[in-house]
Order: sequence, then structure tokens, then C-alpha cells
Amino acid sequence: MDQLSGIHPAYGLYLVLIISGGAVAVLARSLVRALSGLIITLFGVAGMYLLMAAPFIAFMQILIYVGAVTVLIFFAIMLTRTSEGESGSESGSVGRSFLGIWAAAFSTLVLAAVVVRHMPKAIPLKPEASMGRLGEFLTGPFALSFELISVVLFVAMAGAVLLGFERRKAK
Amino acid sequence: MNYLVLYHLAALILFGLGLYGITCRKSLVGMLISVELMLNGAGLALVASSRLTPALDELGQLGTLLVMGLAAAEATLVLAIILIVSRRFGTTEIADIATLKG
Amino acid sequence: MTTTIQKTMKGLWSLIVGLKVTGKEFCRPWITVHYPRQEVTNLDTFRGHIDLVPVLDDPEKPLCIVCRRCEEVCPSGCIRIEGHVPGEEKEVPVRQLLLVSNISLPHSAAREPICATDKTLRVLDGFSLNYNLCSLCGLCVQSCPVSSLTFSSDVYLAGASRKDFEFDLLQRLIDRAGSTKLKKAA
Amino acid sequence: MLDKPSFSLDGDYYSSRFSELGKGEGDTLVLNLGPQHPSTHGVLRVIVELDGEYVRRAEPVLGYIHRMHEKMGEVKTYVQYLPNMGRVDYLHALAWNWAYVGAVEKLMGLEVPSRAEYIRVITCELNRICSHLLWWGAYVLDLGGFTPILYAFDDREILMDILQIPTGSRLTYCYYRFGGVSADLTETFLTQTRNFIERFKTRIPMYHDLVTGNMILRGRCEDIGALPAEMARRYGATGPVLRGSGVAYDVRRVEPYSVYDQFEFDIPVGKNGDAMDRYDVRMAEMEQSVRIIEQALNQIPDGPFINPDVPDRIMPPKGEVYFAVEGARGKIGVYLVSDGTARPYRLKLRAPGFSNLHVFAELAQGTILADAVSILGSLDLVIPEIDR
Amino acid sequence: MTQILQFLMLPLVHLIVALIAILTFIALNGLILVYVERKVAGFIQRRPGPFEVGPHGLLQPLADALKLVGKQLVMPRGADRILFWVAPLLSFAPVAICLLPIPFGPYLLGLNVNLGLLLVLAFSGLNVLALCLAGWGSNNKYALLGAARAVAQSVAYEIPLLLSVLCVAFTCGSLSFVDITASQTRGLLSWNVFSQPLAFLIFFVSALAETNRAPFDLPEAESELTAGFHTEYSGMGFGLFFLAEYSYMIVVSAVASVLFLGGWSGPFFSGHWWMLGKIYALILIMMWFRWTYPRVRFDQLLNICWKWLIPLSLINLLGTALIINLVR
Repeated sequence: MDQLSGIHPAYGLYLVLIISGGAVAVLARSLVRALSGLIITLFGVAGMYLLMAAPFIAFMQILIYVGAVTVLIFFAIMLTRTSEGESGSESGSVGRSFLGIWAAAFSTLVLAAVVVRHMPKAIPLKPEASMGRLGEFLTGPFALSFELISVVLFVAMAGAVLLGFERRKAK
Repeated sequence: MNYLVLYHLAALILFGLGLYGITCRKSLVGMLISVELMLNGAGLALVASSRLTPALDELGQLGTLLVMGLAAAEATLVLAIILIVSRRFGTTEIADIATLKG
Repeated sequence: MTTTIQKTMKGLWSLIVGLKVTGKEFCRPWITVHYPRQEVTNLDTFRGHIDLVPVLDDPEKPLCIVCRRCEEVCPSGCIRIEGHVPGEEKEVPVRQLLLVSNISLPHSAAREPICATDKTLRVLDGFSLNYNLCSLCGLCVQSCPVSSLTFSSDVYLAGASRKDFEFDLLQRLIDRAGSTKLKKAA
Repeated sequence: MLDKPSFSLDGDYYSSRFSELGKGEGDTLVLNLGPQHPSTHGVLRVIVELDGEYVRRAEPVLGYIHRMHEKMGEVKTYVQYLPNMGRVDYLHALAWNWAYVGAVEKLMGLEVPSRAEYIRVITCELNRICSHLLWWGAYVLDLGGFTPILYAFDDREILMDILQIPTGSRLTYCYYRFGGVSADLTETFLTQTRNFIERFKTRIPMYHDLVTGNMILRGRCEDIGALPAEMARRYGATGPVLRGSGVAYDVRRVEPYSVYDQFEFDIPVGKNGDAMDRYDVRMAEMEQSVRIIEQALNQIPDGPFINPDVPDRIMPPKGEVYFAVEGARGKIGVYLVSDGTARPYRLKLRAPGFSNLHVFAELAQGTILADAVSILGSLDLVIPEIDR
Repeated sequence: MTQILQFLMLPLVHLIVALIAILTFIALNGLILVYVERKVAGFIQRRPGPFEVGPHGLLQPLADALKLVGKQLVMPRGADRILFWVAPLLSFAPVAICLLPIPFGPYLLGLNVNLGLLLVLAFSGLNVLALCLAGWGSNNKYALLGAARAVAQSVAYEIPLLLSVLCVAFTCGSLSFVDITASQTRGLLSWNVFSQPLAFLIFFVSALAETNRAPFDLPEAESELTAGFHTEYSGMGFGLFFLAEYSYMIVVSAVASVLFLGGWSGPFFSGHWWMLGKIYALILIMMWFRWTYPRVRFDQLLNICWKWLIPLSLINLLGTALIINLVR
């Protein structure tokens, strides 16, 4: 998979994963199924990262997204038990889903046109970036953003804990 | 059409699906899932751009990494908010929570 | 702070002590009885269903005097006795029989074996035991004035239907007598 | 495939009543522990309302193994009722034997030979150790420790072998008779009991090493289900549950029956009445039982094992009587009304587990589900005894 | 012959062969570990354990497996058909990938990835997802509670696990299992246990929690939740969860032996024997724990993690980083 020098047949597979998973994620009635759709998509994207010889990002995708974020979302579903209550997109507002399709399709198509028209020339795949270099960047030029993201994470966690505690006290 | 475009189109599809989900999903959790889809699209585009153009390689990868970190933080916070909302309103459907009462 | 650490260390040590105990037991031989290959040895005190005791000199003749005490005392009514007084061919009801037998009845005590020549007033015609109902209290054995009942020690008794546990004790007695005779002959 | 379920999924009377009572409480989960559940040790059913992992309410539902023992007492003669007593509480059957036999003896004024009294003490205490051992193993099993119960059964098996010698059975004993016991103790019984006591004295430290001292177990028991003495009294809890709360109430000491006043033994009590205290009380009680047995073995006199003057037909005089003994689970009481016939007019059994169980609903409130299981286990319930 | 060898050297073929080998290894080990677990339990409890099928009960796991395969698959009413059946597969599938980058010998290696450690950590995290789906899909309250516990537990314990693994990555300067093993081949004292004893302990405890082994087997705590997330599974559905549990034990032990115990390095015997020996030794210790300890309570479990393991592992990590910087 790391000798990519063109379009790999696996690309098709991953694309199918992405599209089908994404469709399930936005269309499924049950939220847990939507979540499984999301998981499939995440795997597809991870596969694409692998195709682009960026295994670090691919594994991080699985570790963070699949291993942590989806689990969190699952927890949210479980705690609020919204699976049956969720009536999905089709019930009631046809107008709204029409609007949604319109908005999504419009912006996507415009962007697609831009992408196709003004895409810079692609170069053959560069050799895999070493972990060491990534690390140097993260502590060098990216240090500030790295710190920022950790602060954001910390604040988010503290905030979540605080919110959770407020709930217990309220009772 | 070169393969950079292909990756970008895949990213765009994710973005479009996410956008559609955000507008049409009725529950907060559904919207969160859609947001994750869009974030993934962004990440995919970033990595593709950095890997397949002369741009700095690490830039895209680290950018995506930061996006992932953000997504995790966001998910944590949204989870807490969803919990609060569901406790207070008994539902997580946005239509029911739209009233601007405290 | 130090107390917390001390407590934790103590707790962790307790975990190691637990491991030591199970580790020691791991190395010791097993203590369970390995059933089809081994059997338990204390079966002599086991009390199974009841059986009739024969008189001393005739293994086919039950000691029973048909007083029907066991039938009466049985909490679950699993004993059914048929008997008659020689001469009068008709069945005698329970209570009457009891009154006729003017033997004083302390609770079970070892007593002298009775011989066939003794005054056997009544003849036992049938002694059926429905072991399905029996609660193994042993009251019948203890209430028997002449110790004509005993516990069998058949631990491995098993059957596929309720019919298998409806015993004709008189028949069993005769069968046993036959088998001992055969043994003797052999 | 059925489109419509052929049975109601809404639950039965108890669960619907339970959820009605707690209506409007918000986002909770009503969970049905039992009647078939690994931690209820029988057919007890506990409905709990969970808020996350926290128990908001708990309610035991009884009656799944109700066998009308009290009613059966009214239709059977005094003697015929004897085997029932072993079935009420099969773990400490001899104490129930004793309670019933003692009540009838008290009513009739029957004298029990002194040897029989000692035999009763020895066998009853052995049976108490049996019961506590089983509780110990099962409780640790409730807390997730799989091994101790098999060690406990190792000892318990020896005990049952010993008790099999005079009684002939291994669990549902029917050994005591009006005015004595049904069979004398043999020499093998005495030597085996002595051997067992020697062995048991080395086993108890091992139990303490393996379980009592264990950090995880202490974490699961300490400060869990603290039962104040006042509350224990309020519910009428007895036995180790009451003694764990610091009340030294033991029928053997408070209203001594039989020859218990001739032995030296301590009444172990706890402090704050949490699960660990109940645990400690039971462990100490086993040691005290051993002490009693040792003394009884040394003092046991010769003589008849049953009063020879017991009448052929048991027909107590008119009157009523209450007799209580100390069982492994608490105070076992038999209340007997006689109208002078061969059958009791009314028989009432006081089962200690019944009172002890009802402490649970209040104790479990606000605890974590795992703690509720721990509390339920620490009460040492035998469901057939509760339902009777 | 050379052609065959050349064919085998093709990366894709190599990968497929490795996958098949790993699956066989897992299946075989599932059988062996079931037998070993039952025997260990038996010996600790002073009983013989399985004895009747085959000599000393050796064929018992095979018989059990046959029984599981032959059993009817039952799905409860109201369960989510797809999620219910996907869950056991999802629980089992990642194991094969997790074992790919682990070197079982100097040359016995499925896939040499630079980021092998990351790969294992990423895919072993999928198990919790499977438990979630199983718990949710079963339409059973016990299963749901079990799933909720699984999530909280594995999210919490992933942190000390990662942190303790990072310590080793720091000292060895690589995320590749091959490099990490290579750095420990200079005798017994070069093993990472001796330079990182705390990290090893934290890793081991967290691994117990991640694999849902006693005393941390809360998602399936039988005395509270009957069987937790797999309450409703019968036949091979249950069988797969069961197999997955044992496979994760293998993965965790294999990772632990590579990271801390020198992997395949050892004298006299060839590498893979050492590796296997180390894996089995760790698994035996896990079994020993299971048959000795009671189960911890849920809040205690999280307290152990947040109050002890995470601070300790953070301190350990900082200390390691400091020392490495100083040495440089």
C-alpha cells in the first residue's frame, strides 16, 4: 500500500466505505446505526490516509476517532436514550430535508467545481514523513498550536466534569 | 483528472453529507455525528493537499492531528451539554429545545 | 498522606498474601472425589429408602406385625400396607389393629430379634412404598415397635420415571432372600 | 414471527406498581433482579430503580417459593410435622428442628435427658458452622471471588459427613425428636468432630489471609450498608445482622435454653453495622461455635439420648407456647397453639431472614448497584425460610 | 523452490499468509487457554478440572467449541438485528490485526511497521466499541449497563496504558516492536522491566482492565449484571466474544513481553519459544489473579485509575523524559 504511484484499486473500496457509511450516518433512523455508519466512514478515511502513505495519521484516526470520539458519542446516546425518540429526517418536514439537500448539494457542487477547475498539479507521493520530523514540528513551529489544543482539551474536559457535577448537585 | 482531485472529491462528499445531516437531523447527537463527518472531510482534504502537492508534508498531517484533538474536545463538551439538555428538557430534539426559556 | 500510603502498601501486601494462599493450594493435590474412578467411603451411614427386615430364621418372612404405625406416622403418606389376621380373612382397619397390638411403644430402640415362631398375630400381604413422596425423615423406622424396618443404603438409585420409585418392599425382601440363598448355594 | 407479542411486555403487578410509585422521577432504569438472578441465591426478586449505577429505590418481592409450612402444621400431627422443619431453612436445619421440638417439649413439660441436650448443642453448632461457611463462600462469590466458596465447601463437606453419621442426611436434617434425638452419637462421630475442630482452627487463619484481609474485599464491605442499631431494632433484625450493629443480642445468652448457660463463649459484636461488621461477626461466630463444641465434647455425660417416657401419641394439653432458639441467621421462633388434639391448632414460625431482608430496601437506597448486591449478600438470606 | 520463496516474499502474499497463520494461532490458543484456565481454576480450587473428554480432559475445549458451534443462535425480541450480529465479529476481527506487527521471533513477524505500537493500540481500542454495540443491540437492560461500564472503564484505562507505553517508547526511541525488542537483547538486565518497573506495573494493571479480566471484569460482572454485555448471546455469538477475550489476553501479554520483557530475546532456545513462554507466563499470572481476587466496585475501579494510575504514570513519564534529556 505504500508504493502508491497512481490510483490504487483500494481507493475505490475506501470511497465506497466513505459514501455508504456517510449515507447511513446521516440517513439512519436509529442513532446507533448512524453511529455505526460514522465508524465505517472513519475507517474509510483512515484507509485513504494509508493510501497516501500517512500511517501515523491513519492510526491516530482510528485511535482518537474510532476509539474515543465515537465511544463518547455512543455514551451520549446511551445516557439520553434517544434511539427510539429519534424519528430521523423523513418524518414531518419534507421542506426541511429539501432545504438540506439543496444547501448541501449547492455548496458541495460549487466547491467541487472550484476543486476540479483550480486544482494544483499533483506531484507523485512523497516519501513517508518520519515520526521524528513530525515531533520536531510539533515542538518547534507548531508548539503554540500544540499548547493551545492541549489547553482547549483540558478546558473541555474540566468543563464537562463541571457540567456533570452541577447535574448531580441539582438533585 | 489527477488523484489529488479524487481525494478532494471524497472529502467534499463527506462535507456535503455532513452539511445535509446538520440541517436535517433533529437530535443533537445526530448533528454531532454530522459534524464529525465534516471534520473528517476537512482532515482528508488537508492530508491530501500536503501529501500530494509540494506543500510542507508535516503541515497537513499535524493540522489534521490538531483537528482530531479538537474533535475529541468538542465531543467531550457536547456530550456534557447533551446530558444537561436531556436532563433539563427530557429530550435532545432541537425542535423541542428551541424555546428560549432559561 | 503517610497513612494513605501506609494503608495502600498494606492493601497491596494483602493482595500478595492472597496470591500466596491460592498459589500454595495450587500446588497441593486435589481433594474432590473423582467419581467414576473413586467413590466416597462413608456410605454406611447413608439412609436411603426403607426396606423390610426379615425374621431371624427365615429371610423370606418379614418381621412386620402389621400394626400400621409407620403408615400412620408417615408425613407424606407414602407407605401402604395390606395385611390380615389369620383366620379372619377380611382386612382389618388401621385403628383397630393399632388397638389390638398392645405392645408398649417407646421410640426406636434396639430390641431383641423376633423369631417366626413368636406370636405373629397378623400376616403381611403387601407393603408398598412410594419413594417419590418420601421426605426421608426416618419416622417410620423409629416408630416401628418391632424394628421391622431398616434403611437401605443404595446411594446410586436412579430412574427415568416415577414408576421406578414405587417399590413393593415385600417383593424386594423375597428377592433379596433369593439372592442370598443363591450366594449361599454358590 | 409474531407481530404482536403474545404476552404483556409491561411487566406484572409488582413491577407496574413499583414504577407507578416512582413516577415522574426522571431518567431512571427499572431493573428486575430475580427471581432468577445469580446474586439473589434462590428465588428472591428485587426490583431496583437505577439512576446510572446508583440505586434509587429497591423493593424485594417475596412469595416465589412459598410452601405453606405454617398451614401444613395445622393439618399434620405433631410428629408428622418434624421433617418440615428441615426444609424451612435448609442451611441451619437443626436450629429449626430444635425450635419446633423445644416448643412442643415446653408445651408438654417434657424433660430432655442431659446427654440429648449436649448432643443437640454439638450438632446444632456444627450445623451453624456449616451455614456460615456456605454464607462466607457465597458472599465472596457475590463479590466476584470464585475460589473461596470451594475452600469453604471443602470444610463443609467434612461437616456434612460428620453430621450424616447420627442424622443420616446431609442437608435437610430431621434429627431431633420430642424428648431427645433420634440416634445416639457414635465414637466415630466424636473423633471425627475432634479432628475437624483441629483442622478448622488452621483453616480459619487461611480464610482470613485469603479473604478478610484482602484489600479489594475490604473495599467492597467497609462502610457499605451501615445499619444503625436503632434501625436494626426497628426492623426486628436479629442474629449477625443485629449483632453487627453492636447489639449483643443472642438468644443463647439472653434467654438461655437447653444447656447453653454451661458454656463459656463470647457474643461477637460489630461497631457500625456495615457489611464488614456482619462479615466479622459471622467469622468470629464460627470460632465461638468451635469453642462451644469443644466444651460440649468434654462435658458430654452418659445416659439415654431420648426420654423413654415420651408418650406414644403426642397430644399436648390445651395452651400456647413460644420457644426461640438462635439460628445462624438470627432468632428462630416457634409459636404454637394447641387445642388438645393430635394436631396443632395454629403454628407460627418466626423466620429471622424475613425481618433481616426488609432492612435491604432502606439500606440499598442511594448505593451503587454492586453495593446493593454486597448488602444483600451480607444479610445472609435463605429464601425458602423467608417465604416459608 | 526459489520461485515459491519469491512468491512468499511478495508483501501482499506475506500479509495474507501472516493473517492466516495468526488466525490459526488465535483459534488454537483459544482452545488451549480455555483448557488452561479451567485447569488452573481447578487446581487452585483443589479439584481436577476437566477430566472426562480425552486424556486428562484435553479434548474438552474442542467439545465445548463444537457445542457452541452447534447451538442455535437466538436473538431477543426487539434487538437490533444488524448490530447484534456485527458486534461479536467486530470484537474478534481487530485481534488479528493487533497481532500482525508483533515479532514472535527474529524473523517471525507478520508486518514490519514503524508504528507497530500505535497500530496495536489503535485497533485494540475497537473492542470497547464491539461491547457497546452488543450491549445496545441486545435490547436488554443488563447488557446496556454492562456496555456503559465497558465504555467508562476502557476510556479511563486507555490513558495510563498509553502513558506507560510512551515511557518505553521514550527510552527506546521508537514505536516499532522490532526496534524495541532489539534494544533489549543485551542480556536480562537490558529488559525494560528493570528500567521501567512502574510502567510495567501500570501497564499490566491497565491491561487487565482493558481486557475485562478479573478483578476488573465489571462489564460482565455476573453477580450484578448476570453476564453483562453478552447476556443475550448464545452459540457462536458468545463463542466469538469468548475467543476475543482470550485473544486480547494474548495480544496484551505479547505486547507486554515485547515492551518490557525483552520479546523473543533469551538464551538457549530459539526466539519464538521465549516469546511464547513469556506470553503464557503473563497469561498464567492473569488467571492466577482471576481465581484469587474478588471483583472491585465500579467507582473503585475508576478511582484506582484516576487517583493512582494516571498520576503515577504521568510522574513516571515526566521522570523518564527528564532522565533521557539529562543523559543526552
